[in-house]
Amino acid sequence: MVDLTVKIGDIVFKNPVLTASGTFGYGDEISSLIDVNSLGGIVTKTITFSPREGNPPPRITETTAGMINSIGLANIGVERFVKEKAPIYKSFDTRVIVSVAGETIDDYCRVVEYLEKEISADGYEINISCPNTEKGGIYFGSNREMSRNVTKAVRQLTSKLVIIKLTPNVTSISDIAGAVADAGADCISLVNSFVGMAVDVETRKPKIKKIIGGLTGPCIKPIALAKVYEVCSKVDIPVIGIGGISTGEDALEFLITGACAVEVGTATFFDPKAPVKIIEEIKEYLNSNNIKNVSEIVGSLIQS
Amino acid sequence: MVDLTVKIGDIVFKNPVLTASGTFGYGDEISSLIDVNSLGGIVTKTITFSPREGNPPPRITETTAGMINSIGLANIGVERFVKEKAPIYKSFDTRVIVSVAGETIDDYCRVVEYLEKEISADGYEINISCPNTEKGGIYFGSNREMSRNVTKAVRQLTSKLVIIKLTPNVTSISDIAGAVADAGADCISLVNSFVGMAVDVETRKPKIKKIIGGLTGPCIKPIALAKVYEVCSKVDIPVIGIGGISTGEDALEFLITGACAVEVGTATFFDPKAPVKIIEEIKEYLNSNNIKNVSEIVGSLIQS
Amino acid sequence: MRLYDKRCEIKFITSLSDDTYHLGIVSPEISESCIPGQFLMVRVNDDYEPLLRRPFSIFRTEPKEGIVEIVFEVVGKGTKILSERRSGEFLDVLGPLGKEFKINSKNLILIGGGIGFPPLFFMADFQKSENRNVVFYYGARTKDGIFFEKELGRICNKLIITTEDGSLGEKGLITDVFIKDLETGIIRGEAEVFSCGPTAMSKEISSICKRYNLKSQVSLESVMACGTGLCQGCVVRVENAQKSEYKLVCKDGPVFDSDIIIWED
Amino acid sequence: MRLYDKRCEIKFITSLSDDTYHLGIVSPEISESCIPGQFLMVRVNDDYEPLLRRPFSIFRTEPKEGIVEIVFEVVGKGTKILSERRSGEFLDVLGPLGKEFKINSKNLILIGGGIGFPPLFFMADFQKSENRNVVFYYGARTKDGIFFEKELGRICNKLIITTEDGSLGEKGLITDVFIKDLETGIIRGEAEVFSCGPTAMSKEISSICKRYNLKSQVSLESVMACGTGLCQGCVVRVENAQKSEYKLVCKDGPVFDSDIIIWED
Ligand SMILES: Cc1cc2nc3c(=O)[nH]c(=O)nc-3n(C[C@H](O)[C@H](O)[C@H](O)COP(=O)(O)OP(=O)(O)OC[C@H]3O[C@@H](n4cnc5c(N)ncnc54)[C@H](O)[C@@H]3O)c2cc1C
Ligand SMILES: Cc1cc2nc3c(=O)[nH]c(=O)nc-3n(C[C@H](O)[C@H](O)[C@H](O)COP(=O)(O)OP(=O)(O)OC[C@H]3O[C@@H](n4cnc5c(N)ncnc54)[C@H](O)[C@@H]3O)c2cc1C
Ligand SMILES: Cc1cc2nc3c(=O)[nH]c(=O)nc-3n(C[C@H](O)[C@H](O)[C@H](O)COP(=O)(O)O)c2cc1C
Ligand SMILES: Cc1cc2nc3c(=O)[nH]c(=O)nc-3n(C[C@H](O)[C@H](O)[C@H](O)COP(=O)(O)O)c2cc1C
Ligand code: FES
Ligand code: FES
Repeated sequence: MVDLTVKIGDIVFKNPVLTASGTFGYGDEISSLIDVNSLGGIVTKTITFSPREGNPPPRITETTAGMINSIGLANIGVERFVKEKAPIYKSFDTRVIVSVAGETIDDYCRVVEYLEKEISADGYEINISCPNTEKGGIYFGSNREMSRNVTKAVRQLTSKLVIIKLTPNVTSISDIAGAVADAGADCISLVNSFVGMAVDVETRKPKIKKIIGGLTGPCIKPIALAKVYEVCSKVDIPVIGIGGISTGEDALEFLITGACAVEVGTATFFDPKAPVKIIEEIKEYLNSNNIKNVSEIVGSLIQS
Repeated sequence: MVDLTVKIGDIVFKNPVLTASGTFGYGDEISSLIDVNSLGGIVTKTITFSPREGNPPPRITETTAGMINSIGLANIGVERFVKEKAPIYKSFDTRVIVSVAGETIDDYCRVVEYLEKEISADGYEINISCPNTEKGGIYFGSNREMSRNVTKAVRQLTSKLVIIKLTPNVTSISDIAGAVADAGADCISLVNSFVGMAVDVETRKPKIKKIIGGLTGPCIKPIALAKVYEVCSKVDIPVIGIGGISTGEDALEFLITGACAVEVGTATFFDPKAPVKIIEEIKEYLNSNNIKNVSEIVGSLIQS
Repeated sequence: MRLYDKRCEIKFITSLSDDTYHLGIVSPEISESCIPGQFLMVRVNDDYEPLLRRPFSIFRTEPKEGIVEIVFEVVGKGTKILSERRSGEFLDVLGPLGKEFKINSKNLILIGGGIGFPPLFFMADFQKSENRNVVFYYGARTKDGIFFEKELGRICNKLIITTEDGSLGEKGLITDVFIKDLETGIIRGEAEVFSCGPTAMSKEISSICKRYNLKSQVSLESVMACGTGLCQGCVVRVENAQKSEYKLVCKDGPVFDSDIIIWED
Repeated sequence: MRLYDKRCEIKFITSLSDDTYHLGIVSPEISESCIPGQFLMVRVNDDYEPLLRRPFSIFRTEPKEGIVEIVFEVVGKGTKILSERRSGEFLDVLGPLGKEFKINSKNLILIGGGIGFPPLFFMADFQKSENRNVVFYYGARTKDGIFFEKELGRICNKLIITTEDGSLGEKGLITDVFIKDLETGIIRGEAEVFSCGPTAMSKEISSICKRYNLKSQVSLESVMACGTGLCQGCVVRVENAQKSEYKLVCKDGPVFDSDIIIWED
């Protein structure tokens, strides 16, 4: 039997495969299709203090081996989240990470405080990287000082796992990652989506109402992997890899490069069982390579 | 008859389609396949002062709808370029832009000075964005001051067209573009390749010897287009769009978004006639939409 | 309701016209459980091009043989690839998805425009043994866009075909013919309208129904990434009891009471 | 030499074994002008997956019918897709590319390992009327990896088949059998060696030839993006007259004098 467990901070995940925020709803949407309890964990849709209805449609468009979204952090707000969604998690036998965002540092803190009081999640993923909001999001994650300050503020409110989710749309992601690590983050997850755009040449209109959106899916994998490589080379806290992961082989590329876990996003849309298949494929790889423990391959890249 | 000509600075291009640096050699490699004189122009492989043998292999690997290269600016150096390649251009009835790079500002200047003395190119594309060299390249293009200084230095040496080629691997490409425009560039071309990586999970080695390389091809198109949109919205000098352009429709997306011309790169590898087909397809589009002049569609994006 | 995501065999794929195809897949579970108005998300190949599944309304089922059928038109890359698949091959099919048409009346008016007819065919077929009065308006540009005319004639009390060029049935837009029938009093007031077609048609039908005080439900289209409520991409604005909000076409729809829809553009 | 990039009809595609295929395409221009050692870049479909064309050595030509043939093994995505294409369909084919084998002697030793045999087959076939003495070493893992044995027997003066499991011909590695023959003096000194196969084999053959003072040429493989010298991606290091430099496999090769190759790893 191979050992798939990974530990981040004090939290043990039964395997290194989580679902990515905003691509698995609140966790209960497709429970008749896949057994959430087989997952390493789920990251919820990003929660803000007040409900957000999100951006006007069209919100999504397909691109070559990818898609652009402009959801705009549509979510039910922390109050309804606590009332309607959190109770479901009591029956989950998997790790639940709540994704959190806001427009100001205070906003982020209010959500975390509320959650700390009301529910017992395993940790928070602090989304400072959404490209689809006018304030907060990517504007925090592109700035070293802001990233540091949000991290510090949230850190003071909780002893639970604090994961900071970074944007790849920056000159030096390791610079931001370093600041966030110094400020007390337990872990860094990357990448969020890339700023992208598509035009309908017949109507000459952008295919997304808000003109630009976030590019995700297989097309971004090589860039995401390079970002993970950069951060793993320069920063000492654990990294969760995200970006285009659709197969066990994709996940293994990230683990070998240094990520201790991965999140699966867009793949779940076109293949709802992708997260579960990925776990199986990692297991097969370890078995056929006679590796007992998944942690043995983390960062095992041969750089000759 | 539709009018495909575009003017950048004082130079008239017979149509808005050029070949991208490093993807069309020195311009004579496949002249038995496509008529270079049908092109708007060619941009040569990047020339450095001294010859460079480039990076160790493997230098290329395929990814989903894209490829990673780590050529490392292999080139014959400016002296041999002037002797062996430049004479060919005298028989070309198309615009020839010489791509130039160096490790220091002096390096860039030495190449331009040499070319100014020896040949009469239509202009220079200053490559401050190559991700595959240890010095110069992307390290210049990621820094506002360096970008400004290189531009200023080159500007002083020539009255020919100065195009500055930018890297997308930055937080704010319009910030760099603005600095470069202020420093006297005639035009900005973007994007160069994205830093990317791929791992062979069986050998656990990077698929590129130097670990990271430059991602190009259809997969990067939506990000490149968003960068062009950003720069066109904020900077006043002409922009040449580059990134994943493989069809007339792709080229039109860039033109509508605001680029006054495009460069075709990776597409030429899998479809050597792509640049010529793209010109035909633009022509057809203009015809069927009753547009007389290609410049009418430049920046015609409907942002309602 | 249970959802299934299975690799299903293609039982048959036949072309109905130059660009319209009839596809039957083997899925006993979906075949047994789906109801009119629901749809499937079909992965047209195993590639990343196209990346996303494509939504198709269920057209008919043969529960005894475990077959689910769709009718689709080739409009782009995904439907082109789907049209080239062959019987015996396998497709990933997710379903049944979405909310069904809800019948509250004895008199049903079904209005299908172009490739919007499949869910209404399913509805007519599904309730044919229930002794309701079903009038089916079926419009297309030309007679080459009209399919399953005979079957429809059999299962509906009345079938009114309209074509824009008059090559079959009444000449004109389906909406014009519908209005004319309303004005001449052919349709009785207590009927309920169910429609599916191009957005312009759906919008027009909805406003006609409002004018004539007819209850109506409409099946909407939207670009979809997931079909299951995960992505929040497929929203439509609705206004209900003064409250304006976005609803998911995939989960809260695709069938909506048409008087709550805020038609944009 | 002129280069052609045409959409060519697939004349035939037949499977030679579980994973090896024989493909004939219609291209009178290439068929007429290509020579042994040259290759084609084939776009396996019109998609972006895979993105790049795949290089294949020319295996044979039928200039009278305007046909060019390759033999390929399914090893990944691109070759899998190619193996599923059908006769009558069209492929974008670029060629002829690269430098040929250069014959300077009357005695030729051709050594083909596995799927490296096609360019050597072409060479044997191409010069069969020229009254040279051709010995062909053809090695594979098992007898299922040996193709066109009869034809080879006919066009070569001597055909030595080796399989690792001994299921056909001599048992052992092709390199071991070759060495043995050199040691037992079967091969005369003034012969010239031409080889193509897995890198490990080519390297070994090259060092054997050096040891026995035999001139040898080798056809190399490399990942290729363009095949035409545009991308500078396919380099191999060579050392010639003290000068160490990179050469392009696609343009300066794929055939090289093996004593200038710097074998890496
Ligand atoms: C709930 C639902 C049920 C549907 N039922 C059917 C059906 O029974 N039969 C049928 O033929 N079609 C149906 N459609 C439409 C079908 O999903 C699209 O035609 C298909 O996804 C187009 O895919 P493509 O790759 O061929 O086109 P693309 O290459 O993706 O696009 C080609 C053109 O079609 C437009 N388009 C793409 N997707 C949609 C969409 N979802 N809605 C509207 N326009 C779109 C694009 O804007 C573009 O102009 C349904 C759609 C929905 C949402
Ligand atoms: C000049 C030349 C001539 C060739 N002639 C023939 C021939 O006649 N018949 C034949 O079957 N094959 C030939 N090849 C090899 C053939 O090009 C590859 O097998 C093919 O490109 C693999 O494509 P794929 O998409 O199936 O594999 P991929 O999915 O791209 O890769 C699958 C595996 O094959 C390896 N691989 C991929 N491309 C190459 C390559 N170019 N060289 C070595 N390993 C590779 C990869 O590293 C990977 O492990 C030749 C290659 C060259 C350079
Ligand atoms: C439709 C959609 C909605 C998303 N919403 C969120 C979100 O609410 N919060 C967040 O942190 N990331 C969000 N993301 C980003 C994903 O979590 C992930 O970082 C990104 O999609 C890259 O991974 P992928 O290529 O596997 O999809 C969203 C992505 C998509 C496609
Ligand atoms: C193999 C290869 C070599 C390249 N060499 C250069 C170069 O020498 N100088 C340069 O400015 N850009 C170089 N580029 C970048 C291209 O000019 C272009 O900016 C990039 O490929 C994006 O366009 P594409 O997606 O159409 O290929 C190279 C790209 C490739 C793929
Ligand atoms: S299509 Fe994803 S939520 Fe509706
Ligand atoms: S394959 Fe492009 S230069 Fe050889």
